[in-house]
Amino acid sequence: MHIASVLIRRILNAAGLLAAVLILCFTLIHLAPGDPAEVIAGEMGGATEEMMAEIRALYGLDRPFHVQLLSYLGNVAQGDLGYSFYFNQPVTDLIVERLGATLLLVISALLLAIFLGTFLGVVAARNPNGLISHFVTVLALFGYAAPVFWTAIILLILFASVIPIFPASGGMYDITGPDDPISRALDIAHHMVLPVITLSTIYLAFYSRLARASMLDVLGSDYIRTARAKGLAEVVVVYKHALRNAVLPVVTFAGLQFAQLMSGAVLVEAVYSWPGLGTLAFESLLRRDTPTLLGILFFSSMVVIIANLLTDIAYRLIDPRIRSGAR
Amino acid sequence: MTSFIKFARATTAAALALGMAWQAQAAEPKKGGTLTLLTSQVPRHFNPAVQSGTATGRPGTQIFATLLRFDEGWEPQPYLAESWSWSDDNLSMTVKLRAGARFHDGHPITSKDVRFSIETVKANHPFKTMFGAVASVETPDDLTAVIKLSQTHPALELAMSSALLPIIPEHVYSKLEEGQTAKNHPMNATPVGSGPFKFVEYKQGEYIVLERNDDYFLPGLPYLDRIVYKIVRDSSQRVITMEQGEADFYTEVESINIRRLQKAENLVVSDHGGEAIGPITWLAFNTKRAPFDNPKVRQAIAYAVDRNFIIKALQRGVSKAATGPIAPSSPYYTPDVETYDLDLDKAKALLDEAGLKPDGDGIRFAASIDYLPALPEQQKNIAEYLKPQLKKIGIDVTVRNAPDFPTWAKRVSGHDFDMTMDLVFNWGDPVIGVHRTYICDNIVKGVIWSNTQQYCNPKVDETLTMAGKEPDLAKRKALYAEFQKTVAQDLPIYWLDIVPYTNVHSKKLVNPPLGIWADMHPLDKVGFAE
Amino acid sequence: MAPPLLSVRDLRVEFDTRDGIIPVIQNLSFDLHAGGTLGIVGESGCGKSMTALAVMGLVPGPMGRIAGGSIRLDGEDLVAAGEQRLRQVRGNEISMVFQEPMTSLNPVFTVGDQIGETVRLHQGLSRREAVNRAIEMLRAVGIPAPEKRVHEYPHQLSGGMRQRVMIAMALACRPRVLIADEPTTALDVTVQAQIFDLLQDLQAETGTAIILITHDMGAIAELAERVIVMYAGRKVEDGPVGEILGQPLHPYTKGLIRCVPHLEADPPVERRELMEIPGVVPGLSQLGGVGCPFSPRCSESRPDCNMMPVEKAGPGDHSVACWAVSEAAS
Amino acid sequence: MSDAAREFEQELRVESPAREAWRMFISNNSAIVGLAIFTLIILTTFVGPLVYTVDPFELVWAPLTPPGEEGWLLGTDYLGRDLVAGLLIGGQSTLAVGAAAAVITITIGITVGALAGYYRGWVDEALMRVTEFFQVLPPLLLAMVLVMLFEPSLTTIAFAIGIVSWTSAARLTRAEFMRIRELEYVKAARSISASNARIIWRVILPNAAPPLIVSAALSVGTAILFEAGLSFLGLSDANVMSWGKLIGDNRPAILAAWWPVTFPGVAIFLTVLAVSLIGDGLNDALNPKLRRR
Repeated sequence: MHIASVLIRRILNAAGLLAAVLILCFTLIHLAPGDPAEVIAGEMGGATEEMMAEIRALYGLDRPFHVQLLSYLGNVAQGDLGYSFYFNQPVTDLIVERLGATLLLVISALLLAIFLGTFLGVVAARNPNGLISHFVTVLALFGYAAPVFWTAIILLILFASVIPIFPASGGMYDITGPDDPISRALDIAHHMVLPVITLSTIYLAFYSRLARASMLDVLGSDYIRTARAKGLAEVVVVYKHALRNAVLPVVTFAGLQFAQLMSGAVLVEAVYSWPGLGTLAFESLLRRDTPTLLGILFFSSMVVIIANLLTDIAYRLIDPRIRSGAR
Repeated sequence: MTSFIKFARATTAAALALGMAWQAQAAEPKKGGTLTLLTSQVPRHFNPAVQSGTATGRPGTQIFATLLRFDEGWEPQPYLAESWSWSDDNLSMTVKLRAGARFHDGHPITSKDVRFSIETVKANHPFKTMFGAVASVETPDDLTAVIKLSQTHPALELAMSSALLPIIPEHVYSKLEEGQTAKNHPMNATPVGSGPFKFVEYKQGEYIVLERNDDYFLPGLPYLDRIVYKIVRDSSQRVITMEQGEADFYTEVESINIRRLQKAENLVVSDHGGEAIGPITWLAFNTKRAPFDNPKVRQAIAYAVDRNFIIKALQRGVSKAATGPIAPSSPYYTPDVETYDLDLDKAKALLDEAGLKPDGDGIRFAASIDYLPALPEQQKNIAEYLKPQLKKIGIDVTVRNAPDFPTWAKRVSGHDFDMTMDLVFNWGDPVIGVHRTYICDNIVKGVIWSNTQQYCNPKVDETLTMAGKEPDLAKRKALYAEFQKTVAQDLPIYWLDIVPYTNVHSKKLVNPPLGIWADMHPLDKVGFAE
Repeated sequence: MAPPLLSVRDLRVEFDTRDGIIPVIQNLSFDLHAGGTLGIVGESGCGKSMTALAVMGLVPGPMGRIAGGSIRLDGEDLVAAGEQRLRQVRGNEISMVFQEPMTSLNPVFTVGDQIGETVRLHQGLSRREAVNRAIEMLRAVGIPAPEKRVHEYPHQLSGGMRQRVMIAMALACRPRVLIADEPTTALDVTVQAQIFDLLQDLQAETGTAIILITHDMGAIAELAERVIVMYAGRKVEDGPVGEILGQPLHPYTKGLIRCVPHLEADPPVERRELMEIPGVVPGLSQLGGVGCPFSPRCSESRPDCNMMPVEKAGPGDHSVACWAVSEAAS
Repeated sequence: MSDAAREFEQELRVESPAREAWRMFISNNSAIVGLAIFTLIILTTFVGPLVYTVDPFELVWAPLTPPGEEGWLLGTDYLGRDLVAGLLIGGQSTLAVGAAAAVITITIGITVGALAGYYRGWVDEALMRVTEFFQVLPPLLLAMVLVMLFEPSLTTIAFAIGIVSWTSAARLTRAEFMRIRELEYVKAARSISASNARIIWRVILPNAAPPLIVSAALSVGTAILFEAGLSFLGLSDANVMSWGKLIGDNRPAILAAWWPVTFPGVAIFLTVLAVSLIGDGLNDALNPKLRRR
């Protein structure tokens, strides 16, 4: 198939998916009890009926459902995700900043999980009955079975209170600290350690196991025997010839699991006050801030779609068979 | 000075003494430093003129100056107003503004801004009773404002303090574009006021940064260079943040964490401050729904609830009993009402009288209880406690979970509930925070924190109307006492307790905000020790 | 005669399995002379591929190991050599072409990379030189448009092409010994012939000694000078190709030859149809017994066969391990 | 159906692979440990409350009584409720939610995957779009919206979890169906004109079962973790004890009392651990490729 037509197909597909996400979620949120006027009234300490009506009129909540939906979709099509009832800001502004924080967290956790997981998996595969192999098995089981928010709470209490080496107040950086770029970057790195480790635990477990199984498979293959027969050192055989083939399933899963990773981020962000989309989503859900919530669902779906696309590209880069359309 | 204030001072001697004790220790703080405050709340914006609540009120009181400020002894003090005086008929107040005071953008503050502010608050603030009595504001010159009342309004001075009447610049907030109202004015998010601190930055859900207003109208103040509000949602995390010295102050400490914070060497825990807010935790009944339409049933439930257990065990002795609609810290409080101390036999007898006999399983009737989905210690926990407790007198209680505020508000404001836990503020004067819950006029379906119990007693209405405008304090007190006795008898609500605004602050802090409005008060005198 | 280039003596390879230690190769000895071609024949599972791996020092550990004997390359014992020395030998002095061209090339690297890798490793060529060598080698193995093919991936090549690439890779360093393990099994018949021709041509050109491992007597007849026949991890017959094909002594060898109709110039009338050896090759767990492993399938089986036959010299340069033959020869 | 077809089917249903799988499973030490833990948990949570009859909602003693004091084995929670009773009764609902959600997950997953993989063409195309839709939405966010919408109860939570987690089961089923439908015996079944429904459910599904069984076992664990996550965010049923609810409710007290959060956490951990050990055991036992390793 021609590359342009593939691309167009994918973009159309993505647009369809995003539209479906918006329509379904808009409807769902609309069906939920309570509306933003009540929340705003509640936060203000009560309100008169006229004020409630005024708030509803202000945000167009008094119009029939289908009118609201169509006008919303129309705006989105023009790149306008609307205005947050609750936070009094354009939704796009609100989300873009948070999206950065979430992506920083999620991507760091994912990379850590992939690289460390693959490394552990490879080491374990080279010696299937060795200590590391058992460690990987145990790690995989524990990482999977411990609820992520639970790990988060324990790490926070342990490393911010008992042994206070990481910031207790969480967040992404300390606004009261120095604000030159280098100090700020170091500060962010310092704040990131616990959330990233927590979030990566589950996936670290998963990928190390996946990499181990995949590596065992690859190490038994004919081309590895060929590589050995060339007189290549074992390190080259494993890390050049085997690894690139063995990471293929890891890459596939990384793409598929991006949505789950964003889910995990909601819980991790909640514990570490990480200013990401997860926290914002939870807050806007509690406040029936429909535009913000929809914006988040829209952006996170888009992120997942892009992540899948990048996975495909990574896959193509690693595996020439896909690249040329064979197979 | 009105008789209200004199009375208030007399009846709050205890608070005054505490305030003085605290003032005696106070030393001159050093200049400079960044004050870090913790909060769990995410503000919508920073303009308290159109938004009630502490989330906006805390930073709002730093950004916007008010005409008056109250000290620790409920005593009004000059602030933007250099002086103020009442007419003899108590229907007019003349306010003299401080000369040379400017907004953060350099514009001088005039009496027109005062008029604009009062009008904006009157039109947009949910507390209609605050300025409902204001007929007009006259501006004879730039520094004089005369507030004309249609009826006497003793609560006016209190309503001119804290976050209730921010003086907002007319030249900024009167400009409205298409589709804008005062409520969604873009400058609410980047406010221009005249308070001790200027708005710098708000990272949504992360932090708020304010910086020193060098052009502040009170000479030599404020001491601090910067105030940072860090938003930390989790209570345990706030505790360790304080312990690690990453922050200097936070209020609304949960009772569960008090003991731990008291052990920290760098911190002081105090339950002073916020007396004016008067948050009462209560159990409200839907008085239009059987069997709660029968006062005997409501009384029976009150007798079955062990208020003592709630205070001693669930709140770990931190809270104080609330026996009626007015908080004990208020000058209008009377203890002389039926308090419904635990008496299960009496409770059962009352239910028998109401014709609700137990069935084979000992169940008389089933009912549900809702709770405000915030502050679990004061809401959810008590609702869950009531489930087994009311079973003892044969009521099978289902706790209805409300995952979020709108769900709960929809049920309660829609009158779709049997009983609900709630937390409602007195807001200083009963006119502002108490009347709304009990007057027949305020039974408004769809509006939360209206009279959602749908309780209507013409006698109560009459008493409250009179009390609201009674300038004579003794008479006013008598009227409110009568009101308290009546509603305690009718019992549309069973008042449980008041959890004080326990706060914790760093020992380095000088003049921490422990007044009647706690940190909803200008922090211009707060600073760090040398 | 010059001393042999490769000399294997009393080789024993063992594997650990759930049923205990299994000897997969026992008492195997053979010599390979420079420029010569040795054929190793036998059915699948007879140990011929393991022999190749043993010579390469690639017996899969940790379950498998060389438990005895010696493998001398120019007098140097590779069994005693360290891993580092073995790596210098592999792909450089001894190299190998595997059975499965479809899977023996790494799918994620270009063929040029994979050929060049060997020469860069052993001869320290630069990247560019390695590419040139790869092109040269691809041309040598008869791949058209090698400048283009060098940048292609294995999946873009046909099976025969891939096997040519494997051969190019194996010969890139001009090794002294090339082990070709069933190099044509997975290929079409026409391609098989081309590959054999190629091997012969290259051998003539480079003087590389070849060990050709196969179950195909036809290929042996065409290429090899000497043949050893293996069964169940043991050598059962050994001799010059003409003698083995012309006068097979061991019943197993006879059976193998009978399977290939055209090798018998004048087949008896009753053997016109394709013959096969009854029964199956013994499984791993049956190895290491005391009797002749072939006896259950042997048409000439006799009571002696419950003891292991010893290798006996037959006529000329021919040896065989069979009780029946020994008796006939004596 | 013809005799030939019946005979053919019977031939497919050979007993020995199942028996061999079982033999493999019970010879796998960690799977046996998993099975033992799981059995123990089931027994305690379902038989325990018959013996230990304290009401989990009853306030039995002072709030946050430490374990072992005043005769309360695991102590009391923030209201003074007995944690032993809470864990026992709470375990029932947690396990029920886990099992129910897993059943929903697998049912939707298998149905969608089977139809897509068997019919292909536009059916496949349409169903895969639906699957993609559920795959791009972060599951926890969607589940949160669903639970809020229908109010938190065990049923809504189980449904919400099921609805957001079926996609991987669907993809797995689809892949298996696509592979198996091309195999000879399916072609044979089709040639003797067995109905589509019969081929899907009686011929292909039993042969696609092994990976699906493993996936079902693992999804019980995932669902339990999911329930805990929702409870942690405050989305739980106030009238039904569950392990997640215990953690979520007691979390504000964690600095004052470790036990009301730790014990249910350990319970969840052990259950999920047991389930995943069983899942791994099943995987090794049912996957013939791994069997050789």
